[in-house]
Amino acid sequence: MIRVLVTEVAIDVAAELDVLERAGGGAVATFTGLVRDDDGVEELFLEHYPVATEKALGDLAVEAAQRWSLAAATVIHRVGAMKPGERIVLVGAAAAHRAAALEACAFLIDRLKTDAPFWKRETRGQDARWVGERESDRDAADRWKRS
Amino acid sequence: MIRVLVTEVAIDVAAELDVLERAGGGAVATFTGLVRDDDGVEELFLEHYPVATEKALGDLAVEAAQRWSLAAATVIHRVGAMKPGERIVLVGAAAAHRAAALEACAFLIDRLKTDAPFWKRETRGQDARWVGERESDRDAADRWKRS
Amino acid sequence: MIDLLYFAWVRESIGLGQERVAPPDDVADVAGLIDWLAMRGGGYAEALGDKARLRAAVDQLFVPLDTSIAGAREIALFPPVTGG
Amino acid sequence: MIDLLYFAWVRESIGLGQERVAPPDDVADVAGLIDWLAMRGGGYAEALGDKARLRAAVDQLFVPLDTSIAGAREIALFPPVTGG
Repeated sequence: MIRVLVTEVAIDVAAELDVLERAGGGAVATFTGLVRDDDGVEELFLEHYPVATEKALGDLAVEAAQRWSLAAATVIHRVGAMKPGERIVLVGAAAAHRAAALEACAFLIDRLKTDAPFWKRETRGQDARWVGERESDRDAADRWKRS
Repeated sequence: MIRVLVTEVAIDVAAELDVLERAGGGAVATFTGLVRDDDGVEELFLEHYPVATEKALGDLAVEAAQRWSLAAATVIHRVGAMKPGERIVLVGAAAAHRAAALEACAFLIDRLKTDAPFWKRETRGQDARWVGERESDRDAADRWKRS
Repeated sequence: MIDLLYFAWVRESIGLGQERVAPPDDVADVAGLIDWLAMRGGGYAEALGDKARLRAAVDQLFVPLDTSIAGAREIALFPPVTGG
Repeated sequence: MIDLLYFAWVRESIGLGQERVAPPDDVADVAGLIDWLAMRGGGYAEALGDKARLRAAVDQLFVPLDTSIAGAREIALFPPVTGG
């Protein structure tokens, strides 16, 4: 069961968890990324490349599902304007064993950071600034390459 | 924020996620273990060693919180009789960065399996059987030992 | 006097979850305590006959079976744990 | 004719998110297309002047900038992605 969604409304974690839990895997891992407020950000705007985004997320979910024999994989990404504390992204994996669920979950969020066409713009007061690429994100994604 | 609970009632994942998300970390990882029904189990009974259980879970949560500088760590374990599909365990970690949250989450569930005094009894029809130790669980817990 | 606690199939075989005992002075460690209890026969012998299958906690701390029981107030005997 | 899409600060600098262009025949790859667009000056030059800061997709597939644009229907130009 692959579930991919790019949404302008709040991510319903309880509903998404329910989907993962009903897949019958026994082990469910999730990762949720939230807008942080600790550096004065008042608004986070997420732009994306429609259709390409869904394709990128779908490819990631399918790759994870095959590589870790998942019962279910979920990738949900919010777009548009968000406030601190709101959920930006939710990835989840259901599997027969915990290591598979946890690893697949790490894979999904690491690779999403480098492979999916989203861009963040932070607003602090009158200052709106596009977030720059992070070297550490490329390194994190690279560790999932198969030799 | 450390939250440890041994409970005879269903684990409320949405409420627990809310606690983790409000801790202000920005990155929240969770692992949920469910009663599986794929091998004919009709009931799972979880016995535990009261007080010692809470102490073991609390020690684990504190160790994880210190090792990964967590904003929050949660360990909830169900005890008593459960049906397939019900949640046995929920562990969660909130951190500033995703790697810390995901690793702490893996640490919590791996070490819980070997360090906390719980015992599972599976019932299939008239047959009730205590679950045996798994070698792979010891190996998974050992990988968190610091050299 | 020591409070003994039994869990899982150890509890079921022995037929009780808790009892208070006063082992003789020559019972020095957890393994000795297990041997002394197993000599009672019946469910005790069944539950405690094979120490490789047993784990223990002294005053709620997991310990190896060669741990001294001097001064212990509560000792728990049980199979390997299987939570999570 | 190729549909061009711009995202994030590339879109903001250029001042539009989408346009249709017919590059001359000597524009062979994505890098050449970027240079050709930057020659328009103004927001184009500002957004597209430094190719090290740019990434591209041809027909919705992420590609290196030396990728041929022959037969391409849709080309997107944007900064490195920062989702998740």
